[in-house]
Amino acid sequence: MSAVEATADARGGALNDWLRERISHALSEFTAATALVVLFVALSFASPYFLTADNLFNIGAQTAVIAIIAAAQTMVIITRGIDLSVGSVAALAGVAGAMVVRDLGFPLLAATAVAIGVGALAGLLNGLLVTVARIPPFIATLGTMSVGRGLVFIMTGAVGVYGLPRSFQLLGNGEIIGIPFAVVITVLVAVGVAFLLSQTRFGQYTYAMGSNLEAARRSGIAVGRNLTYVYVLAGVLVGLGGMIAASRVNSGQPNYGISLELDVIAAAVIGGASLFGGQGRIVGTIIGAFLIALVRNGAVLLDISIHYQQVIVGLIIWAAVYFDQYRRRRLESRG
Amino acid sequence: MSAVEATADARGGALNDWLRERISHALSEFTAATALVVLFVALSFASPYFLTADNLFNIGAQTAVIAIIAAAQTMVIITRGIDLSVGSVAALAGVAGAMVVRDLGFPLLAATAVAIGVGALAGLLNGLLVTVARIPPFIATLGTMSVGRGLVFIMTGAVGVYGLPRSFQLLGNGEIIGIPFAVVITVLVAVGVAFLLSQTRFGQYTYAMGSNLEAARRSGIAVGRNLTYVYVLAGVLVGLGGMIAASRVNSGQPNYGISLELDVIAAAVIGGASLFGGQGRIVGTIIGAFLIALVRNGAVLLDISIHYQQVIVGLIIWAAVYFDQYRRRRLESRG
Amino acid sequence: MATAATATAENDKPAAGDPPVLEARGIVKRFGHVEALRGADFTVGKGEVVALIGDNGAGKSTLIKTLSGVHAPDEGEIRVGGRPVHFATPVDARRAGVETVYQDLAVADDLSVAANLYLGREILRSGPLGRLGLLDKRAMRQGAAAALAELGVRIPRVTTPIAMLSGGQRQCVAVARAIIWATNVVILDEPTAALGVVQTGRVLDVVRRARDAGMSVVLVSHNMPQVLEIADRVEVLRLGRRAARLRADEVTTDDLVAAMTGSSGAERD
Amino acid sequence: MATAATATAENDKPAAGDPPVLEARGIVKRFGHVEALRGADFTVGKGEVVALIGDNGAGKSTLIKTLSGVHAPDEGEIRVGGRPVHFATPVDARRAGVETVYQDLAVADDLSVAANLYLGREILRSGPLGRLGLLDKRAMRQGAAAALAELGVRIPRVTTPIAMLSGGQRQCVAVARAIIWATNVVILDEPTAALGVVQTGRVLDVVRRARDAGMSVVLVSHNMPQVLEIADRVEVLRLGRRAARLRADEVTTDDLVAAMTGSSGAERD
Amino acid sequence: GGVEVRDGGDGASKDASGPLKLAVVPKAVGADYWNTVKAGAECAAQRAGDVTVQWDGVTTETDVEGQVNLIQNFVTKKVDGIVYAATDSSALAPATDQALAAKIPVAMIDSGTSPQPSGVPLFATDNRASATEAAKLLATELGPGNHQVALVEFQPGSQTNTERVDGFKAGLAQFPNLKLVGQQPSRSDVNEARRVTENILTANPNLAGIFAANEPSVLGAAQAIQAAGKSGKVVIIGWDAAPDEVAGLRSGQISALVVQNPFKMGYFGVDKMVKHLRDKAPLASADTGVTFVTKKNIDSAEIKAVLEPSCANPPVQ
Ligand SMILES: Nc1ncnc2c1ncn2[C@@H]1O[C@H](COP(=O)(O)OP(=O)(O)OP(=O)(O)O)[C@@H](O)[C@H]1O
Ligand SMILES: Nc1ncnc2c1ncn2[C@@H]1O[C@H](COP(=O)(O)OP(=O)(O)OP(=O)(O)O)[C@@H](O)[C@H]1O
Ligand SMILES: [Mg+2]
Ligand SMILES: [Mg+2]
Repeated sequence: MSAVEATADARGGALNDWLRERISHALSEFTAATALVVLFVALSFASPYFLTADNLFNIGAQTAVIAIIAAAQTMVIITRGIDLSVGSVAALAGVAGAMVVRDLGFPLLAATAVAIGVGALAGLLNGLLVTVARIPPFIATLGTMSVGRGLVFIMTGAVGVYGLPRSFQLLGNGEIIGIPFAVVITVLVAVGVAFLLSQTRFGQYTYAMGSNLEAARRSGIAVGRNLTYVYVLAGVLVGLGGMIAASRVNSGQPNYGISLELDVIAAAVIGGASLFGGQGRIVGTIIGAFLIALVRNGAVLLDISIHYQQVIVGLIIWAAVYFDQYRRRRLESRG
Repeated sequence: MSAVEATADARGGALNDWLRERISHALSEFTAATALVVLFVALSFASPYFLTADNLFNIGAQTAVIAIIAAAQTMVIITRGIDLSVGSVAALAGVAGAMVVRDLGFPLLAATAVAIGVGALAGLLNGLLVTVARIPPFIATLGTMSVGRGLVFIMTGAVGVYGLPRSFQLLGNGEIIGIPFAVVITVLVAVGVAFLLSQTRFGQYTYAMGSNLEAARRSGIAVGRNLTYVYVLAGVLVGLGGMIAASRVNSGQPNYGISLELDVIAAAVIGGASLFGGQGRIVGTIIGAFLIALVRNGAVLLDISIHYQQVIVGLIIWAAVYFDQYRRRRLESRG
Repeated sequence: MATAATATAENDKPAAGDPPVLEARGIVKRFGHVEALRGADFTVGKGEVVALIGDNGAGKSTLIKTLSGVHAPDEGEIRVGGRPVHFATPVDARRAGVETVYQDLAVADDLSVAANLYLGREILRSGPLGRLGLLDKRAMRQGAAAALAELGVRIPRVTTPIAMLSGGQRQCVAVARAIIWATNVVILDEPTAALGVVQTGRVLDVVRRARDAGMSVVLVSHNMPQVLEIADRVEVLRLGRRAARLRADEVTTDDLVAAMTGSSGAERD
Repeated sequence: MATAATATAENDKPAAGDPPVLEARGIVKRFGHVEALRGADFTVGKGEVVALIGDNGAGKSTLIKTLSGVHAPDEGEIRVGGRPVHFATPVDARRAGVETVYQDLAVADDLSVAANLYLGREILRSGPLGRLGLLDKRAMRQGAAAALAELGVRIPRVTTPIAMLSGGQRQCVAVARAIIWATNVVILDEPTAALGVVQTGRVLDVVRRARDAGMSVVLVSHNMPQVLEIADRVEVLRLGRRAARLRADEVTTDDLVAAMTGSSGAERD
Repeated sequence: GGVEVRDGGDGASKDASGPLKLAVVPKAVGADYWNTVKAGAECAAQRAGDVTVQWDGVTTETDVEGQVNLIQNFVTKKVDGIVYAATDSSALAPATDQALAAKIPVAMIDSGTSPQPSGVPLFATDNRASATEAAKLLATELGPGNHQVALVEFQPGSQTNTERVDGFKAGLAQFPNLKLVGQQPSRSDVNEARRVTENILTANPNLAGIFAANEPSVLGAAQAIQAAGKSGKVVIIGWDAAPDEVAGLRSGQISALVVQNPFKMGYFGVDKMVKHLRDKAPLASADTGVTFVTKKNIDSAEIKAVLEPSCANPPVQ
């Protein structure tokens, strides 16, 4: 009897299942998205400057780097890891990209490749530290954060990399049919990573490793290799983000990204990722990143000083996660 | 038969057990302690100034605040939590302590009580956010970090609190029979917290909650209340630490403690605490704090630039945790 | 078949005049879209061993968690000694003398065997030190060793962290914990599932002794011979509702299976 | 008593001429101070159902984890089809056709039932998309539903995360996973401990069918009647060593208990 | 193709007769120095009448991108004019361009951009030259003979820091009898400044002089020296003029302070901007000058005006 039910469920219910899955996923981004919409509407009324093409353009460009790096962070968090080195590595990548342009005359594309390469190397280092040396991710990436920042300073002699051609700004300040180039890249990255996580075997493994590493190992997943891939891929995105950031300010900044890790982790968690692994989606993370950016933008438009901004950002982070937790409890009321 | 064995084990083996437990605990701090000793000896040879009373005195006083706050962090980490707000709260407490002295003429003891009270309130807030609002600790304390820093700036108008009487320096710069007062306080705090964690019911609950919160709850432990106590107690220590820091520089500094959380978490993890809860001891944490302090001290004595210092600190963090993990695997070779 | 549950509604009172020690009435519990309990009833009388049986996913563990304060029911009420109670937390249930071994063994992996046995009920030092919350670790070690010896458990040392134990050893610790502390009702959710033959025998002995001492026992088990051997009565849960109440000495294994799978609407008692 | 293990050392070879499908010789495995296996031997022939029994903490699960590549033994060797092998990871064991259900149910709580069944062996889309690693989720859902139906498991939906299942449902998923994939040997560590009567029956059916299809089965169980019903041979582990090898049709439950507890040095085969 | 570097939209021309709203952005909020800039800006706004100043900044001087965003947001908000101090000369140049493209005039204070557009004035002191001067002051104070000196910088990688460090080292190069034996950053944290100074003192017991490059660095260094019982024995040349620094100068702990005129920067920035908006006066750069304050000249009237600036007696002539 139960057998019949189960089968019927699978056949007739395939579409049904699919729908339910979609809805439940949509719901899980519900709170953060609601918060985003509410804030958006509120700001539109509160400030005449908010709902202008220029401002939305700026918000998009300002959030691009954070969103890309937050996507990278989300992948790592899903595996039950954490990457504290994102700020240092982004600075390292941006500085490296700027230096090869200034000193070696690389074209922009090649410089971007160098930046991405630097990010990938740092990611590989993180991955090997976690999988081969078996150092917990928090410590492995804390070390990379420190070492990376030191290297940036050594490379640059603690002076920004200036004297770049105007073309260097393309990535960060360019636009395509009126849309900031950085936003286009962000959308591509977000869609790509979301697809990877939800539709491919690699994504499945990522969730599995974060949910129960031992089970993943016993299921024959090469956890060392796959975990390393996750860190490398995260590094690639961080490198790209660092390059865009450098392009935005038309220079390689050795101090870029200090405490960036907190912002991107906050974006991921606001978007529903769990620091205990196995949970998290890119849509949520992107919403989280924009939520934080909107608060910052709105605060300036409404003439709120930086001090009060910090208080407000804290309150919003609390509120977003509180309502999300509350909704989940209502929905699942798990033991 | 097995029954007899078990009983015999308990009776005759009580002392044996005790010894084994001691030894295994001692071993668990082994790596960090070894690293500390090695570094100590190396520095003694490398710099003629290292092994002087003055320098050791300085290291002690410099590390006091970090060690106290790291002890607080360790308690929180054992419960599977994390406290990112320590830096902001320490600044808030120090500034509050300085302001009541300057503006209201409080005596030092009363000012210290105010600072501790501020810390306790912040801890209470963290605790309630985690237990009542059920916001994950990372996010709850990230919010407190942001709000706390904003409040400090609002309170002070972003200017340090100066013009304090000389007596304000007692906590940070005073000494008792040649030993810095701050070191004495640190030792008292460390012994007290270690005792609390290892010998009392509250300590037992702390480990139990971090190990399996649901099991603790079903065992009749009032987890909400106990978890809140842990955060409050941590806040008390952070407040005390912030007051000592303010006293050391004879002023309330709104910028104090930015990224302090990373240092103290590193100290706890180097000392054997697990970010996944249930594990960690104060002795280890104190050793971890001194390890980091020694590196920094040695780097200045040897005139190593800040850039290389960052690289070295990163390498040492990796090495300490790597060897610790390696030793544990050898010892337990758990599945 | 599905009407069996409603049919029982009328003769819900136990035969004896005493009110039941622990009783659940019309419990509904939902998890999201899943309705784990759909109006479940359950009764235990004083000094009675009641087996709660049912298919996988029938809702046995959920019912038990409701009875012991872990889950709050969405509908229905729980009565202790005839009076309606509200268990907001497991502590409330424990205060009422209800002690539970959960199927998912709520133990703290990082704590030692002894610490787990005494979790939430630590022995404190006597005198003022005890009032400060100081633990008497030695007393707990000895008490733990004695309790485990009674169940015939072989455990390396009572100071071993639970994480290092075998599956059966872990379960022994959980059972020992419930049995030490129970005063009124002890609920055992598949307590012998991972136990060896000897340990299983000991647990059944302990259950008998508990009954003889006037306690009531609720036993969840999938082992039908065991159920028939130890239980006075059997209550059958199917699809989140009580499907039957049976006297253990009047039924066979086949009757029980029939009641669980719903292939017979028969109802005795 | 303790010498029983050494006594068996001589007649370690199986009766038939074929080399055993899977064999462990003199396995030693230590965890810190605890010696879980102290020179354990174990043999499974082709098409044989071998029950591995022993007291709690005897080392059964540890032996099984060694056989399936989870633990590396400190001493001793493992042979497959007579040839010594070295299983560095569970993947190596799976490649040799050894599929295992672990007592601690290695499942990923956040993944759905279907995803868990196919974990590590996902079905990919056909064509170039598949080579990019694109999952065929629909095929996996249908396959999972069919596999569970065969075991008679009632599970809300195959897209439910494992975290929401009952204890027995979780175990069903783990068993189903091993049975789908086994080609050579399937090792089941207490597979029916949490299962209901019907599901237990189905698992035993599946074990019989596997044997009939020429596979070998290793079954760990504390349920002696079940062991005698299903197994061809029984190997008894005591204190980390093999204490006896018995033919199932020649012994009684009491013999098995005696061998496990060491109250009889008797050794048959 | 369709990709091009954005220069900002075309802003509407301003109606300059009505009330004015100016954004004034420091490098970072949170130091006495920037609060004095703020006081100067507000003083000018008050004197001009019908001018509001929106004061906002990032929290650390190294948050370059944050400042770029902030300036962009002000451009979006269409303030009438922007007065700001660039955290990074090159990185902020595009932001200034965006503002100009939106027809919002810009005045720089304290630190300009490179390139500095022709219509954008800079009201600042020359950090490099002043730091060179500080080295000379240190040499004079120490007198002839060989001496060991140390440098407490604040934030490696920040532009002002680089200029002061470079200027100081350039000054030292003229005095072969001074040897730089330690250089450590305070990260603009007094506790950190104290810690590194203590360690420098331990490693160099014969240290004779310290140059500390900003307010927290000076305070921490002075405290370390006092705690080591070397007050007066180690010469400190500091920068900025927070109350505790001035007190240290009076008590002899600190030998000299390089004091800029932040009040004047803020005042000029707003004042000239308002005149530009209302009277179409052209914007031209001006050096706001530095003062070297020692125990001797500290009580003179002109120094007083710089140290305790107030709108009643602004140090702007
Ligand atoms: N990871 C581990 N770390 C330390 N000790 C372990 C570990 N795993 C098992 N042990 C010890 O090894 C011994 C054998 O454990 P094992 O799990 O193999 O027993 P078992 O025969 O499967 O028992 P059960 O029937 O209870 O499942 C036990 O004493 C246990 O405490
Ligand atoms: N926390 C939960 N969240 C969602 N669903 C749950 C949860 N706990 C149980 N369920 C669902 O409720 C139903 C009953 O589960 P329960 O654990 O009570 O069954 P059971 O009778 O104890 O089964 P078993 O014999 O397998 O232990 C199952 O379908 C299960 O999927
Ligand atoms: Mg159950
Ligand atoms: Mg086992």
